[in-house]
Amino acid sequence: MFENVWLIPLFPLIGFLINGLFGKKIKNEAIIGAIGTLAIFGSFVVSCLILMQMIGLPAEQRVFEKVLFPWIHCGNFKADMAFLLDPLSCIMIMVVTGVGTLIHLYSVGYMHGEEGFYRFFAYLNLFCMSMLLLVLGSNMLVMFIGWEGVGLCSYLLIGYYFHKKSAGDAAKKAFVMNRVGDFGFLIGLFTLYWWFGSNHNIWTINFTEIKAASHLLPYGGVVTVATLCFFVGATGKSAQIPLFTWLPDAMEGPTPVSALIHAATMVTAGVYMIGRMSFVFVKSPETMMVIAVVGAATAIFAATIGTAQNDIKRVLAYSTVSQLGFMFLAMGVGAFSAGIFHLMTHAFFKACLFLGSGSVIHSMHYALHKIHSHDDAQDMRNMGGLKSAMPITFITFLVSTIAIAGIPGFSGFFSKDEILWQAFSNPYHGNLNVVLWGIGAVAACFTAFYMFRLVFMTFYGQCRINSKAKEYLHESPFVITIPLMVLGTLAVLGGYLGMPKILGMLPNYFEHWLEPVFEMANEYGGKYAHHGAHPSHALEWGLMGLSVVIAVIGIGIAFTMYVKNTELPAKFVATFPGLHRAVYNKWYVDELYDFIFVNPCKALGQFLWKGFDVLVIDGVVNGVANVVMAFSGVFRYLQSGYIYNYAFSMALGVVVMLGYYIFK
Amino acid sequence: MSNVLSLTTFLPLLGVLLLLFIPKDSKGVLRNVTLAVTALTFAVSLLILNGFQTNAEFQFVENVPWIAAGPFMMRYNIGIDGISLWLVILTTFIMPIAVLSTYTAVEERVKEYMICLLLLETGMLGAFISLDLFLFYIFWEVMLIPMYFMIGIWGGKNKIYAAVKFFIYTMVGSLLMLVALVFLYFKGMEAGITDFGLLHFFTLKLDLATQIWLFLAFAFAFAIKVPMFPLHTWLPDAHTEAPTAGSVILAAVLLKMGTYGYVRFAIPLFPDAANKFAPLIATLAVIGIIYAALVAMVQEDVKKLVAYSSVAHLGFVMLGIFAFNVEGISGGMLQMLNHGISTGALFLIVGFIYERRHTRLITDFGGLSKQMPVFATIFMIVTFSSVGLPGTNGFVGEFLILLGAFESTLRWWTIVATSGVILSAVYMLWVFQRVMFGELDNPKNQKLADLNGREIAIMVPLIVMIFFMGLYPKPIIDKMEPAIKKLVSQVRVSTPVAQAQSIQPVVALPAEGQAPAPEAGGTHETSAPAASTPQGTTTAPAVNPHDAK
Amino acid sequence: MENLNSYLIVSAILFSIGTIGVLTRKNVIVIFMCVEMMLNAVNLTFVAFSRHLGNLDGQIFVFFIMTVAAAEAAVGLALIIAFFNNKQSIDVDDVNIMKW
Amino acid sequence: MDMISIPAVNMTPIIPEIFLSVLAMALLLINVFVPSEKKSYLAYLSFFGIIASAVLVVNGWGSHVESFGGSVVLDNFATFFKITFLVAAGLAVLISDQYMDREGCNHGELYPLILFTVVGMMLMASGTDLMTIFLGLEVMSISLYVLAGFNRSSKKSNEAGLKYFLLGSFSTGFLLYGMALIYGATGTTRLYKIATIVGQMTLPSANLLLVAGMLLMMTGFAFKIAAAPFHMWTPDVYEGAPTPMTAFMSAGPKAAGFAALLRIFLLALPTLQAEWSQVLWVLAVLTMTVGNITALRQDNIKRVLAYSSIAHAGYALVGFAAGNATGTAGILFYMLSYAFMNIGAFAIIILVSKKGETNGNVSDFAGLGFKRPVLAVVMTIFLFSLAGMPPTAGFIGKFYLFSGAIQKGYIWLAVIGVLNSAASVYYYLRITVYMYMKEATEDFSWIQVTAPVGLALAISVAGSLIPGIVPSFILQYAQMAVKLL
Repeated sequence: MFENVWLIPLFPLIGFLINGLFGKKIKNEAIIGAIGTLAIFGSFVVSCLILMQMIGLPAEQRVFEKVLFPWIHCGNFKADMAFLLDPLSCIMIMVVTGVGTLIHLYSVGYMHGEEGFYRFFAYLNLFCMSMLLLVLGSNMLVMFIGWEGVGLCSYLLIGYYFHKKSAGDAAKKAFVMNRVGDFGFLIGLFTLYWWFGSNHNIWTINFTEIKAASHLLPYGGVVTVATLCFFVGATGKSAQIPLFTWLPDAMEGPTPVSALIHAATMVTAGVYMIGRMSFVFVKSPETMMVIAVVGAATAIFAATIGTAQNDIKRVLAYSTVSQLGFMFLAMGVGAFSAGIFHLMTHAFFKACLFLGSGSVIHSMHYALHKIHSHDDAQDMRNMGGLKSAMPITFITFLVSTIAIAGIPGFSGFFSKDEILWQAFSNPYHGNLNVVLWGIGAVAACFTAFYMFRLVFMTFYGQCRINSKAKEYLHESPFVITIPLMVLGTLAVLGGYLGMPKILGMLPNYFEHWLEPVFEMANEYGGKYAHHGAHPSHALEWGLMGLSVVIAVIGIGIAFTMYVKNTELPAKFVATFPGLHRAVYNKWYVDELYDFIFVNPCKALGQFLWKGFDVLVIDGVVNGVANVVMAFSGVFRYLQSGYIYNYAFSMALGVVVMLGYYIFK
Repeated sequence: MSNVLSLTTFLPLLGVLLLLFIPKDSKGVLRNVTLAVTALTFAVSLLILNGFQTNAEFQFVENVPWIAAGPFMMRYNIGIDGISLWLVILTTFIMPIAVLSTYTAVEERVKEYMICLLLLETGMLGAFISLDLFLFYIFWEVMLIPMYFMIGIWGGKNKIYAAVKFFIYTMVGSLLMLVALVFLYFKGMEAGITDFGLLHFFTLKLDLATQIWLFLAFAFAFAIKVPMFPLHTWLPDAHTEAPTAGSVILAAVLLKMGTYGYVRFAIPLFPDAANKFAPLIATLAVIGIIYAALVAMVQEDVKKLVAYSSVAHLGFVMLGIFAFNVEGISGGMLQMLNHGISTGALFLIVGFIYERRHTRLITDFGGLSKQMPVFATIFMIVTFSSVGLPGTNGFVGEFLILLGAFESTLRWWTIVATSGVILSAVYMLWVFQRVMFGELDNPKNQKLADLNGREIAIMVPLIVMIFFMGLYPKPIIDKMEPAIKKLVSQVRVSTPVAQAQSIQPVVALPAEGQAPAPEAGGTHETSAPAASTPQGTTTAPAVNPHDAK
Repeated sequence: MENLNSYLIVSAILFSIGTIGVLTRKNVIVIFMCVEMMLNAVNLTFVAFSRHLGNLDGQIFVFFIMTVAAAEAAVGLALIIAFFNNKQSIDVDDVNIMKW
Repeated sequence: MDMISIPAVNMTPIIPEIFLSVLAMALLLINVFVPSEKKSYLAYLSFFGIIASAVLVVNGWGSHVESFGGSVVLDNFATFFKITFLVAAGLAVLISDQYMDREGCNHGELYPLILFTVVGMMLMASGTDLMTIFLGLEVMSISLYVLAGFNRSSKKSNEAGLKYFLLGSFSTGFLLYGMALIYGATGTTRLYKIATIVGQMTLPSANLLLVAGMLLMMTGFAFKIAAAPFHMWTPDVYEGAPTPMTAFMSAGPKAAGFAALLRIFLLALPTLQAEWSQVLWVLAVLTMTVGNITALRQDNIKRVLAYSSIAHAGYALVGFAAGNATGTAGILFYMLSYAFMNIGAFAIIILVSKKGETNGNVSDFAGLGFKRPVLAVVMTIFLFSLAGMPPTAGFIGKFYLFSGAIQKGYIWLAVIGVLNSAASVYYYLRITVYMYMKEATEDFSWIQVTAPVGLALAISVAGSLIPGIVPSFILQYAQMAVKLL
């Protein structure tokens, strides 16, 4: 089955081509939806088969490379269109195709009646293909195709409602920010390639080859430069500080898109990339530190913003940013498999949350549309009490919320707690570990708070929607609820794959599975880790308990503020207006970027064009011409028409000539 | 078959003769005949592609005496190698598309227009295949004339200014090059070179000071044509005013003359000087990339924006070329082709909407996606090709350029240039957004028709090439690689300094260095003198008697 | 040698007077006469040299010059008459339609 | 003193001159009997006479015959220039007829005068004695004075004739004074002897008489070729003279001036090359620059071409300053091709202008390109040739001129030359701009291309294009011509 790995991206590609080229003619939504969904489902099936086969193999044989065709061969440089199958990519393809299939299915219902139905499915398929290329690529360049390809699809899908200016802006912003990241990625790639080539005559960008040669890399130095550059790439794609602002805006896209791209798959690409190149990253303690710090900072920063947003999807978006921060924190402290694990569980519950919110919006939209109201269907202030109208949505949403909040027994708990524990216990960053853990814990508290705030505002309490619209609220059809249920189940059960050892109930399958991938990275990391006393089990238990307590506290606050004393939030706002405004306006980061980058760039462009290009450069060019023309005018009038003047010029010429020779 | 190169070059000229006999008013016939001629030229050029052997030699060489008087000996000496091969193909490929694009765009003076197009094609092809410096110069100048008329006659409001500026600007540079050319010839004469054959001059050893002056003259001429910052201001004007086909050809092929000039002439003729000036030129290239991107960002006229984007793209090409390694130069060459295709396509796209709305102001548009979905799709693909999205052609070229430049001594330049990648996304997507996205609120835009069959037919080959070159550039790279390796060895042979400075060549050479070194030497011994001496002796008596007396 | 020099100086002075006359006088006829004076200065030079060098070439030259001057005078006067016919003036300030 | 012995005179070197003189005089006589509406026959007659003498001239190619005691020589150099003169004269004759009819001139005397001019120019080219050259020059000049003022009823033509005459005789004064000084310094007027004597001088450049003579003589010829600062007459005379004569003057006498200059300086004063080369360097730069820059702002197309003709003299001077085979052969080639392209351009001007030489501004060419496409294309060819664009004769000519300078090491001169050439493109383009890029204000229905003019245009186009594409044969002849100097 390994040989047929190319089928995985091929199916969505076919789906894309059919829907993209002929979708407009097909018209029938059922057929279009079926093509799109079956395409990705086909990939899912192949992925499953591959997974089965891989499980059957001994750990050391679980690496397979399939060269499809040579792509760019030039000079020393070689990049093939090739796929790499190993436990890591295997997990990723499972997540992508699995969650992808569900979201495709969901979209059939959600996008029903939309104008560009075929377009949507085409893009979605294209996205899946790109994402699969990204995770399957056996060298950085194939990964980069996927890397930019998902960016492209993200652009297309965010801008799906292209007639809305905000959607266009958001799409562009997403792409450009991703490009900033790509800039880093490319420089990182160049640096690594150049270093290996010029120092060891290994001209490669192939992951396996780099891995084999990774022992040659020094600690720090050039590796720090390269990995920091790669990390810039990761921050772009995975919406970390400082390149995170595009993700909340990306919610302009249809909700399934948010679920698939901006929660489950694409945004995790950065995490995946670090995991893929863990053996390089880990060689630079500085980069690891930066990753951990940025991850933790993003986690808390985004979480704070999430507490004050009213748009249901925006809350989830900030939550995503925050959760991605957790993943980076994991990567930064060397807890690679924990990070990937969180990536997976997050994919489940966050996809479920997004789809749930989509279900809510769908219903709200329908209701508001019926009464011709222009109220915002996504604003939580218009919701409330929806649990009775939409029970399935509510339950799955609640389950996922519990998962993300980190309540024991649900997937989020296992993964997040693993990260926090590793942040505390991994000896990579000396005494910083406590700080990292602390920040993580606080962020977790915030997470619990804003997620339950979301649940309470949406599903509990009084229904704040226009009473006329209320009767139109309804549970979504099965195509929508089935994926919700599946994902909800996974949000509960997914965690048991990677249960921490200390709980002792199940072996940590997940970590074992990924062990061959991260073996080398852990070995390198071990070289410089600060070996202190090994933290005890007791401590681990204690911290685990603490994190549960923290989560509960968060939930408690949310309960107090949004269910029990609903006037509290308003009071809070009144007490700290400045703080609230800052948080509500996302700490003014967008404005800051506008001020620092966007506006100066535009102004500079204007200046260079009108001021420099036209005035200076063209001024010089035309100036030369004008000077010549001015001379022309002067010379012209020397030609007075009088014979004696002409004769004088001749005589003068003679005198000068003679004079020069006589007196020289 | 042996003179298929001449056939390709002069077929359009025959087409001109044919057109002369077609009455002015039968526009359809004129168009179709021109299309047929260009298509036939393309077909013939495919024969070249087919017969091309993948090696570093010049092939399809034709070498006959042409002018022999006084100290000079000019020959009709043509041939192609991997570098010029693709540019020839690009030219013949773009021409039918350009012709097809004029079917409705040009309604007046069709005959003259078609004649200009065909003359231009001959000029461009001639310049790409010339192996005689003098012959090259002739074609180089000849190209100006039809382009001048195309801009001047069929151009927009400010056409005269643009046309004259284009002509004189280019002329200044090329005339200085002519002086350098003649000077070089006399230097060569001292060393026993008897004609303008390019290959002889590769073996000529010049001292650094001479090289610098000559290089400057050549580089100046080519820099104007590229155009490199700060010599670029003629380009936006020319592009804005030129009719669509003119812009397409200007962008797709004419600008390549400049970069081709560097690759074929300026660098291998004066390797030491080229090495010396590499940092300067790279600096200008990088400034060009950033500068043009920033300026493009704030343009109000779509065509001008695309014109500035050309400046940025060609900045990349220059950076790649001056990396002096196989990756960089291959990338540069690829980017030349890519730019030809994508920017050509962009100009066609601008032409489509201009034909419909007679305006190119970005603010006059908005929301066209709704009305013109096919157009939107094509525009988007081309936009992303121009932005350099992986999977499209633009990426391969840009990537190799940056990679090559990064490996070379131009590392810091590369880093700055790479940020141009971001800016290109900014301005291209911004214009795309403003034109295609948003509400379709301008009533004039609400009745726009989507692309018709002919227009789609124009774009399809370009789109196919965009993906083909993006996904499978290997055949293209393979065919040009030997020639590029030879070029790299030419640049490096005489630069002990550069070799000492960077460790890279030392490491890089074991793989490639051994192979091309004897090969390169062999080329000179086998092809150049063997081809030219027989004629040299036959024509010598015609010249020598006067010298003797 | 002294002899020759004085002849040459005289002729140079004569030539200069002629030249300055051309530059300063306004009447076309007078200007033309000044030109004639220049030619005669040249004649003087030729004759002086001829005498000094002892060969006749210079003197032959002088004959040619005189002949040519006569022809020139004929054509010149005809042109002046034609001009006068049209303009009723022979002032060089009026010879000024075409300029710049 | 011996008896005056009449040396044996070999007439062969001057057979074409004799033929043309006789023809001219015969035409003068015939003219009396030809009614005024049939003067065209005189044109045809003189045209065939020119062809016949061209045959005679060509026959002399390759021979080297001295005659009249070494004051006239028949060599390739002379032959080449004579062909140039005959080309100019032939084309001038062809384009005169229609013009003179339109302007209502009695043009019977025109053709004999042209022929006399040619005789004078031929003498200049083959003269190897200062005296012969002077005679030739005066025969040419006196005829030209008349030709310039030929249209007696036109004030402009009067003024042109008068200006040309006064300034021309003024410059003759300098020329003669120079010749006198040279004679004084060397004791002879024979060029070969001058060369020998100067060659024997220990330090010729310190000989004030010689140097002053050389400079004054240069002045005289510089006037004829319209080199700055002796060029001032050119625009006015070119503008005022009847257009066909302007065309003729710009091509023939200029070439003759160069013929004489080359002959004298290369044959008689090669030892002073360092000196005259410097002067010519400066003159060339001045001439090119003044000509080109002033031309930029002219509106009258004849004046544009007049200034352009000054500039072209400058280009030729570049080749002359180089003084080597490449440059001088370049001059020969250039003068010949210049005759074709410039007279061709003037022919178009004649066609476009109306009676009384109105409609002669650059802007009056607006829209010609699409109203009369063939004429416009032809004009464009001439203009591009004048501008020095390949593949025209103008380009090859300039190439050789500038190459000469480069070969000599005058790189900067060549650079200034090409920059000038680039500037000149502006005013040539300006005419094409009007022809092709401006809307027509008139329909040009008055333009009638008669057979002679058509023939002249055809010859001119061929002469501007063919040497541009296959220049070898002419260049080789030019090389041979200068080799024998």
